[in-house]
Amino acid sequence: MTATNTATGAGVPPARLGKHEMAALVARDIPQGSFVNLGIGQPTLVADHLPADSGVVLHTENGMLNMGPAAEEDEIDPDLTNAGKVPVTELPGAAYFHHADSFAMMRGGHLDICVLGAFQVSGRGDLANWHTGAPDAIPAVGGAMDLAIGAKKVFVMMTLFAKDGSPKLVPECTYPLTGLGCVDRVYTDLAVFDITPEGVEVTRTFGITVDELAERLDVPLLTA
Amino acid sequence: MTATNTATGAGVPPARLGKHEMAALVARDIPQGSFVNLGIGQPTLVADHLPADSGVVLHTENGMLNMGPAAEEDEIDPDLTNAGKVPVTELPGAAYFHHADSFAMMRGGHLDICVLGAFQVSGRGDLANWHTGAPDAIPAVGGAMDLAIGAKKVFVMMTLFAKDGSPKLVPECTYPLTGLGCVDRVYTDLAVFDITPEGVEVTRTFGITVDELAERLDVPLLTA
Amino acid sequence: MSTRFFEHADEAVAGIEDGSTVLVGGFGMAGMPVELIDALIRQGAKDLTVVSNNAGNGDTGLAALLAKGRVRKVVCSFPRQADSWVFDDLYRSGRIELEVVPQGNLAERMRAAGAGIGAFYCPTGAGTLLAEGKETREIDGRTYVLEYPIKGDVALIGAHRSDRMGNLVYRRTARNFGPVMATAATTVIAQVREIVETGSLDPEAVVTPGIYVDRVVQEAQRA
Amino acid sequence: MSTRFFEHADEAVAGIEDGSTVLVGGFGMAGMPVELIDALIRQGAKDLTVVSNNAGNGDTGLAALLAKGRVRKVVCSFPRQADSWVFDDLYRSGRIELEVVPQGNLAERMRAAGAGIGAFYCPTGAGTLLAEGKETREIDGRTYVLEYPIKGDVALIGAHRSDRMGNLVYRRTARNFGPVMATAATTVIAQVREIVETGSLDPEAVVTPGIYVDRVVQEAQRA
Repeated sequence: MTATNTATGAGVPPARLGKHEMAALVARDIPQGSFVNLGIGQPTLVADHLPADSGVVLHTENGMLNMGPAAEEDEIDPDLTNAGKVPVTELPGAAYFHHADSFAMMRGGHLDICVLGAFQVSGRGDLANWHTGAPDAIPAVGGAMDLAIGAKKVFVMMTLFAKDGSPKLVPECTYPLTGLGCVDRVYTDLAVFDITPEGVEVTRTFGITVDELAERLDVPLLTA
Repeated sequence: MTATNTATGAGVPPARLGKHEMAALVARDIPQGSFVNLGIGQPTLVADHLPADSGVVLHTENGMLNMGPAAEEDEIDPDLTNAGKVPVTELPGAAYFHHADSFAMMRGGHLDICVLGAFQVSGRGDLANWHTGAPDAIPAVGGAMDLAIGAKKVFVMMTLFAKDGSPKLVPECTYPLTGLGCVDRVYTDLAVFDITPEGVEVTRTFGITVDELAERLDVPLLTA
Repeated sequence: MSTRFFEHADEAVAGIEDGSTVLVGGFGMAGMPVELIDALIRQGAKDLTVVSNNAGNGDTGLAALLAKGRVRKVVCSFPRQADSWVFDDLYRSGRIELEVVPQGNLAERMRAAGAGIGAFYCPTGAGTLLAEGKETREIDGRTYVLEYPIKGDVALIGAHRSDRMGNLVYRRTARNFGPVMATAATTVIAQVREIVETGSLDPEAVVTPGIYVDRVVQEAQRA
Repeated sequence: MSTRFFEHADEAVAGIEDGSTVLVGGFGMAGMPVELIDALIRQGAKDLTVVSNNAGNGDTGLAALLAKGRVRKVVCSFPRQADSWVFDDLYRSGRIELEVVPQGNLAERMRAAGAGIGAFYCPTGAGTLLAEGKETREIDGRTYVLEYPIKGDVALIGAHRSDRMGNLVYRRTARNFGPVMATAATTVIAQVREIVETGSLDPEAVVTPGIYVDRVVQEAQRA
């Protein structure tokens, strides 16, 4: 079994990935000219790793296509933020639209890729990323459920294990669900998983073997 | 019974109205500042009788508010027509929008008044104005059903009797319906009728008495 | 994926398959993508379902496509016009199917297709011939008819300008069905009068963002 | 009816009744009608249902309205923020009701209210906590949830400019919920930065036509 070596592409570090390395990996997998929504949090980092000539167009659900990088100093305009309410900039060819039009775009399947964070992903591609389910937690969903069901491809970025060591790729989500069967690919610090009709396929590993992964996860794994 | 005299307002001719007089009557009843859609055909004439300071804003369902009069000669622009595909003009304060937005405006009840032609209106306000039901007729509805159900008030303009002498204000429409219980008021050459929950009320007559009307119509009439 | 630009309408309509549902923009001649329709006639796809507000005027454009026998079914709000003789003949001789849809339902059903709505309850047509056989529901005392999305394989639309990212603006009432159809079809092909540099359209005034536009061609008569 | 213009926000919010459903625009601070909210606090209407994307930030605006105890229920997509302590306290102590609605459903349900749609089937939330107890339907192999319109008695929105007919334009992502809410409420009140003469807005770029706008007031800090 040399899945680790064969699955690890050239230029990808063989050790466990940091969040910027994960973001770079996702960025590399986004086809030229894609329309992409990057979820709040870690997925936002992906933008920093898109090559200038990628032609990738970023969508923000609060009503814009062709969003530019975070605004700095005198670029800051309170009328121009991303979905995380961070001031951003506008690129040439931008378009603004209202919330119903923006979510129609998402829900109608027009975005090529959406990258989301997650608490858990199930082997069938169920996503849990909006609510811990803790009794005192105030539920807040934002656009998560709309993003989960709308994009042509949903990529998740997360660490493979929670701080308590429990796996976040699971047979069944125990956190409240965001969407059913909606995740296509999961990027983690230790491996990349494709959710396929046949099951969960490990396509790349970082500093861990597939056997070790299989031991630590309760989800059956296929190798490419 | 002097309904004829009491119901006929000053300045309104006591004789049977021509189509321009009917249009002028409708125009006079449209409150200042109303948003109005005028159906294709006779209702279009109403525009010619709106005073310049009426503040009435005309909607055309092919995507415009603040439509101006028909375009003449060098004003003609193939990109600017009304719903009857007649070249029109644009007034200051106009706005353009696409078909889904235009019909959302109509169907959402945002227009104050819509004026439509009719084959028949029933005593309960059912409207038939889109299809003769003849076996060889090609059905064509356009925006008629949307206009019928959407505006806050639906006014109908029609002659009270068809060419064969049969009444067009009827107990039950025999032509295929455009909308159920949607008509609020019917302007005809011989009288104006309000469709109320209590029944059909004659509010004005022109060259005919209420008794004569009652004799020629099969719909019970109330007088104001 | 990024919008592609073509020199000729023939290239822009390449690959439209027999049996496709084709959404055709325009209201009367305003916004009608005449050059794309002419190219579709040359391209030869047949057994088409055409969704458009009207069913062709005179002998050109949509009427010419119908006259060639390429259209199996027309879905429209208003087929009957003074100069719709081509459609009239086909219909009366039973050589074409017709689904008459209230104009607002036509627009809203395409919007639903574009917006991921599975179906919607709509008051238009309740109690009429055009709602016969359709599911209805009382909501807050009013009767609504259940309507399903109309999705196109292809949309042919006319717009005023496109930038190099496929962002479109329209002109006056020629906007009509274009923006809605652009959201509702798998492949959206726009004929435009002018292609302008990216950055020259006001981002506040873009009506159809480039995400919806697959192919653009400049009108030959203006190129 | 024609849009009315007011000198002061206090006049613009006059008559809002206890128990009203108030749609409040804005996404974060962008598009937030702060002066109208402040005027609503002074006006005193209570027992309100507030529909807005968030549930207030810091101690001003919507948070101040909540802190005064005027709001019975919040309908929003994202109540939990770093600085949403006013809402958090009220919620945890059981003094306010919360309906969490996915952001796209919030927008689409208001659009439905404005567009005369009785209800619609939507894929968002299917199989989740937020669809519990809701009617569902399989359409073409996918599960959809039946969602009903959200209609406001009043909408308070922020826009960039208004002309003298109440036509509104917005600026950048401050557009967000304003145009949708403007279609969904009986009385629509807009605070704008600038009132311009009729004819000075591009008719192709008007986002909210004046038909939707009942009252306009210019922001005091800019007046």
